Amino acid sequence: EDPLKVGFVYVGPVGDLGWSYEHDLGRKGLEEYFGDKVETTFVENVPEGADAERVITQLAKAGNDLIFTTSFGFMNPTIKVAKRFPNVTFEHATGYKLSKNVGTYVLRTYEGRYVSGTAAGMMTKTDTIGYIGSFPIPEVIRDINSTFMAAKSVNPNVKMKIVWVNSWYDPGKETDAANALMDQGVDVLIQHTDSPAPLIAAEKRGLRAIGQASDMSQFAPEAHMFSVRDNWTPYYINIAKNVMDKTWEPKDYWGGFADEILTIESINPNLPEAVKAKISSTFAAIKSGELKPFTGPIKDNKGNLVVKAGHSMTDVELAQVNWYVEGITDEVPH
Amino acid sequence: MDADLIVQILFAAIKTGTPLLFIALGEVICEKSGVLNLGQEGMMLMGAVVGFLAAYGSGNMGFGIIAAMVMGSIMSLIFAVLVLHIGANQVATGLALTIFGTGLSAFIGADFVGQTIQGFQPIAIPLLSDIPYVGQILFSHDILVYFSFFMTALLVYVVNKTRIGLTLKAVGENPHAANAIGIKVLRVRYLAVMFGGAMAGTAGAYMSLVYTPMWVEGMTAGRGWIALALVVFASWRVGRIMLGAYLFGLASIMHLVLQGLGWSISPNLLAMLPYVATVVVMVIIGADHFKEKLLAPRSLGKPFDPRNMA
Amino acid sequence: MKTHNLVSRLELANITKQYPGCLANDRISITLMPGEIHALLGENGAGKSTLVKTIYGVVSPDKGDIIWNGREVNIKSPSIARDLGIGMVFQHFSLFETLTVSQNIELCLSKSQLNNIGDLAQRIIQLSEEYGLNVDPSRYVHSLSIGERQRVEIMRCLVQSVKLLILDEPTSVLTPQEVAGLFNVLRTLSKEGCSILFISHKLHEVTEVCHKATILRGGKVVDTCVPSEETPATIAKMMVGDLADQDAGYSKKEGTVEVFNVSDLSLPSKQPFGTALKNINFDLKAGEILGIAGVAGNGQDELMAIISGEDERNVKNALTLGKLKIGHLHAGERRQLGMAYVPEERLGRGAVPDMSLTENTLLTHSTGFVKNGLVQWQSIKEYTTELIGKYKVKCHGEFSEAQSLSGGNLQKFIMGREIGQHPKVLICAHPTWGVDVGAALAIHQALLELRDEGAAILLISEDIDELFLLADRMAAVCDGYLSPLVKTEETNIDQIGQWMAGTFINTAVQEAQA
Amino acid sequence: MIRIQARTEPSSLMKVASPLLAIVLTLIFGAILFSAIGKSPVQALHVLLIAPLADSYNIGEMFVKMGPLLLCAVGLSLCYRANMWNIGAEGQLLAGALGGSAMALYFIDSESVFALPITLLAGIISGMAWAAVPTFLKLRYNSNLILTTIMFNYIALYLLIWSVHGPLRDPDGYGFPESALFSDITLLPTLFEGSRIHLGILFAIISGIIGWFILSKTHLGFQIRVFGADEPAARYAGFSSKKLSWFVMLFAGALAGLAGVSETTGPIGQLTPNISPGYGYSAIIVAYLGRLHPIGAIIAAMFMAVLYMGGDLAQIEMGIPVAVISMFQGVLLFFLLACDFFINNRLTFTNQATN
Ligand SMILES: Nc1ncnc2c1ncn2[C@@H]1O[C@H](COP(=O)(O)OP(=O)(O)OP(=O)(O)O)[C@@H](O)[C@H]1O
Ligand SMILES: Nc1ncnc2c1ncn2[C@@H]1O[C@H](COP(=O)(O)OP(=O)(O)OP(=O)(O)O)[C@@H](O)[C@H]1O
Ligand SMILES: [Mg+2]
Ligand SMILES: [Mg+2]
Repeated sequence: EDPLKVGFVYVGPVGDLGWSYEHDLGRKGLEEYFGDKVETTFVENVPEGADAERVITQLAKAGNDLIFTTSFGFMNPTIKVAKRFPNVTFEHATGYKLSKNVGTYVLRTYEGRYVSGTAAGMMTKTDTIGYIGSFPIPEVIRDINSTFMAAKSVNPNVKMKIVWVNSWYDPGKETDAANALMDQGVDVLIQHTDSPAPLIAAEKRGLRAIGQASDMSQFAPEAHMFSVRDNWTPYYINIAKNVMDKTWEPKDYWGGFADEILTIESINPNLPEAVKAKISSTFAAIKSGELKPFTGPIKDNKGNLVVKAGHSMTDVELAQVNWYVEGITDEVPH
Repeated sequence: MDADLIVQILFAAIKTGTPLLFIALGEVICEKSGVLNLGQEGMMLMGAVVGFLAAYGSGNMGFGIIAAMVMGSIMSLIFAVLVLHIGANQVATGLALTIFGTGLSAFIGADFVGQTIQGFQPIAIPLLSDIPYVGQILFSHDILVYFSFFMTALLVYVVNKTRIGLTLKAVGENPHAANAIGIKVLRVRYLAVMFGGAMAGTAGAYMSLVYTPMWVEGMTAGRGWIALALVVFASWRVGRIMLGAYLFGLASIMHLVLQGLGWSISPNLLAMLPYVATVVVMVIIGADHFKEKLLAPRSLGKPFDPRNMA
Repeated sequence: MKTHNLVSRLELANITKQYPGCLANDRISITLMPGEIHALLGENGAGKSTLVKTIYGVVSPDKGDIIWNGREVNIKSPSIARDLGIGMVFQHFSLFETLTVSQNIELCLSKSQLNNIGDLAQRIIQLSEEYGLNVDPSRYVHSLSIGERQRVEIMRCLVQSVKLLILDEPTSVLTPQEVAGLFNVLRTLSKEGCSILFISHKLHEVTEVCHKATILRGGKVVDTCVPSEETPATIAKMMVGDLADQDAGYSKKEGTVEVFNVSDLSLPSKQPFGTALKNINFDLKAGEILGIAGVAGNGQDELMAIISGEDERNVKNALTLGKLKIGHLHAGERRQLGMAYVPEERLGRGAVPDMSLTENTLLTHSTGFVKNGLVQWQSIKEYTTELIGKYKVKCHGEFSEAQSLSGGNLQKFIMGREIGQHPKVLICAHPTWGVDVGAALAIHQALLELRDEGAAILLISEDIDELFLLADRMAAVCDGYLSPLVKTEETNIDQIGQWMAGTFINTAVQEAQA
Repeated sequence: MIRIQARTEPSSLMKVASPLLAIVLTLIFGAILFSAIGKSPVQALHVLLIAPLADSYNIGEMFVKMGPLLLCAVGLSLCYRANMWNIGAEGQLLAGALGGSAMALYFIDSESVFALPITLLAGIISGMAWAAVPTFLKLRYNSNLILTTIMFNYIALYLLIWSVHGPLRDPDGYGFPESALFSDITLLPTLFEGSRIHLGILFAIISGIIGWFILSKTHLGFQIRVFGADEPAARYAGFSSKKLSWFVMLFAGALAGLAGVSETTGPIGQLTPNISPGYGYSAIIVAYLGRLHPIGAIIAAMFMAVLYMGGDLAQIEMGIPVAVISMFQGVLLFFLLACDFFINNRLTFTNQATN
């Protein structure tokens, strides 16, 4: 029997230690699990413009049965190519367009942020935590809200400063942003960007930070509190299985702690016991479904009630968050 | 904004301005000899990656810096041979150097993306760093920042007070006359270009060994171009380059600082700040047409071939 | 002069230098004694500059020996030459305008020389007094006049106590009065035993100061003579062979109606080291040649640029063509109205070096060759061929690149191109500069023909002899001022020389104030 | 012994041969490089240069890739001919994409046949506007064109990102930074069934021909050439440097703008933050490779497009890192500049004995 050919399209270099790196770990996990039964190829650094469609097409033409396109900008090209290759299965990360042979998958990163917010709220001595944002898209805005609500729940005085760097991965800028935040009294950094630069900056100043996307403990032995890691392997294995036994269906998949697609790793032993305990208990509560971060009543920072009391936001609602929760003094930027 | 924050911001401006300072110091010497090297970005990236690999491999930061300097000079040597000996167009060759350096650095650094090393630690200079405010802003940096102070002072002295400076200016103003009185024009230009390369390499090493510290593709993010504008801004005067570098450093962190302070202007619009500032500065400088002509090295960008001396 | 039993200062034996396409020096041998002032003569391109650059180590000869004070030497670079005691003043100065006088001089000295001198500025002032040179060590070169610059060049040689001073066409840029000053310095040096190699095209100067002369043609020594025993005319004959006798003495004409007028033109300089124009007034009549004398760098370039419109500043009321104010028009529009120009620089301004002659015709002559914006290449080609034939331009054909032509032939082509447009006003700068006698004659003829057809010609030249030969009226510029206009018959070289030195300026300024 | 000797006249053979020689040298360099990293050079060069043209889909894609490169390169060729160092094609392309997309979104519910032409026009005008500012600053304030155009590239990029996050964001797009998909009425028609070759490619080829026509047949083109080859001569002849500067810059801006709008209304079909993977910069190399000749640019753009596609294929089929391609471009330009030396010089082989 022929092996299942699986192609991956990455937006960045596999060595970015962030987003593309974790997808590539997922690919390797897939190979490890199936051995000879799969054959994988990847293309890195694929620009999200007109080239994406060609690269995806070339992967399809090269005989891949299953293709993962792992960046939001690949959404429309994926849909277009899928139309021309009805026998190939496509999976697009972070998008929202499904078709007969295209499924999507998203991480519940806000679950990780809730744990981060809780720990940060407890750890901050200046009552100021900092958030390095990439782009003001719903995922990031949602996570900012999640972080802040969590911090507030353990520390009513907490304030949050937000700086946008317009990039997923730019160590220079992330460093500048981290320093700008710490200059202004921030003592715990949370980043929604993929390089370890903010952790390194925090380490230099003896302050705290939380790792993102992959396990970043090695970069800041002292400053690192824990990392919220993307773990794609289980999902990739699952999808490959479905394709192999022809049970695959297009789905809009959201995965989080419960599926172990998102994990908390390398909790720093140097954290106070209370904090460590709180991290574990929050994680467990979210994983079990007992704690749903976006449960009403939630007001936005203009005073409107956006989530009714008792209601937990659905995935469709979560996908469209474009407001800041009460207490964040900034405005959602363009 | 309180005093502490201002001190912190100025401290950061110096840090951010330092790579610009290194490149611009190198480029101003190069331009004073009459050669325009647009390959700064390429040389800097090569310096960054080689410096990183050398320091990573040897565990010795000093070795990393020296390797970066050597790499920068080697890159500039390619440029020098093409424009000085072969008479290739300086603008095109500079661009080629940038493109080449961008590609080559990404290629050799591919396996090391995201690796980090322990960067230089800041060294507070005894006594000086205790001066209130000033000490914190100027004298609690890492060794490369002090090296940039030293290089600036050295170049101010060399350019204005020594025969080397005279020779450099003479070659940049009128290579034909310089050749006629026996100055080895090409030799002077080779050295100036290679000095520029070494400084660009240092700037790259500063990025990958101190600033971040890690290697990432294209991590210089257009600083080479801004440094070129800086040389025009400083009207080819070494002392002013330092001032300009810190001003530009300030401009490039200001949008992040302002966001933290809660300004609700779009970060995308704020991110244009350093580039808009560069344009504005160039307009202001360029508006004084007469002065610029007086200050710019007169043979800048023009090829000189001693074989065609009439 | 010293006696012959002394060792010669310099002996050149069979110096040969080949450039691509031309043998610049062909087995040249010359001997120079201590204290001798030796003239090197020859028409343009004869190889004079090449030879002296060889002595100074700028050019390395293909063959031949140089013997210095009886010893064979290999002068690989100017610094070696300077160490031997050879100094040189270049035809095109080698000064740096952004540096001061003493910095300029310092650059030519070795470390040990500098140490010997001690305080350089002091030494300059001292030598300045000794030789009557009047050089201020602290001034920037860009603030110096041409004459002053040349004194700096000479000072450069004096501070290192030269035993051989080479001067390449030192007088072409000086006023007659400055020339006299220079000759005094040369005579003093000669008395002190310094040998001098002197290149000039001005034969009366040679007969005045030189002890011996060597004449080159086509890179070869064709003759030697003792100038004091010759006249300029006999030397000229040696230089150009039988072609001489050019001094035809053309008839003078009086212009008819005024076609072009410059009034109250004052303009600051655009370039950092340029000359400002100060209250310039003159008129130009149809059918005359108005000559403007002056040492280079006194505002000629600026005047030409503002008249042609290359200097784009608006001087609306200052320039009148016929009855039309043209000071606000673009250069192209002025051309359309019947103005034409022959610039001083041929290659790089009057013609594009790497374009063919056909394309160079189109450069300024587009009327009739451009229809609806499209170029009629075929007809330009035919016209260019015609032009080449008519003006006897030596070249491979209308497709030759401008840079492949010799200077004189290119100048003939440019003259022909401009004259071929039948301009109402022709502004012509240094038309025969660097052109040999035959070509000069052809160019003079063409200018006179154009004048006789009724065109108004403004002739700017540094060559006073040429101006006296061609101009119907004359004036001189100095430091941006224009002297009064006089009929050529009613003036003489002395007066024009004085005007070139600026003697009229005080009265001009007073008049302007009154 | 080998000696370098200046030619008395530039060699017209070398003018044509120099780019070819440069390509050959680059390929040799590549072969050595691939061996060094343990890949078969023959296979690598096959994948890089032949495979991209292996079937009709790939050939079509080659044209798709070539379109924006060519449009930008033709404009740049004219600029560089006139010594206007416009490094801003990238920004002008992005501005064109932005302006054109704004118009396309305005027409999103329209049925008008004029929607597409107006959209394209908006792109062209935006590109021109983006070129106009640095031109104005240069002419009025004497600011350095190289640097201002580069700065304008960055500014255009941030403006584009800002608009897709703000005013032009798809209201139904879950807040993601992309515009809505354009309506079919504002999409460039494709020329062949089953390929992405669209009308924009035709524009690109026509622009090459127009560029050639301007340069070699019109008086304006002649003036541009003189202006670039010898500015003093152009001033002497009375050509208006302002007019010529404006013309080449606006022409380049228009073409780059057209390239931008053709990308968004062509293969992409919407405005996204990633319209161009650096077409404006690569076009500089294309312009040089084409000898600053618009027809040459057509061939050079094809070559460059093949090289890009080969880069992707080399990744897919051989795992060769994509950075190699940009290194290739730099090396190619180096060799090109070096080979040009032999237009004015030649090597002579002299016999040692003669000395
Ligand atoms: N670098 C060079 N390359 C090629 N040919 C040259 C070079 N320099 C001079 N020549 C040629 O050598 C010949 C001699 O030139 P040279 O400058 O010595 O003449 P000259 O006698 O000084 O003339 P002039 O009176 O015009 O100064 C000329 O034909 C000139 O064109
Ligand atoms: N720098 C140079 N490089 C190459 N060839 C040159 C150079 N200068 C002059 N030549 C060539 O040398 C030849 C003589 O040129 P040059 O201008 O010296 O002539 P010339 O003897 O001064 O004649 P004319 O009196 O017409 O000016 C020409 O064919 C010219 O192409
Ligand atoms: Mg000469
Ligand atoms: Mg000549």
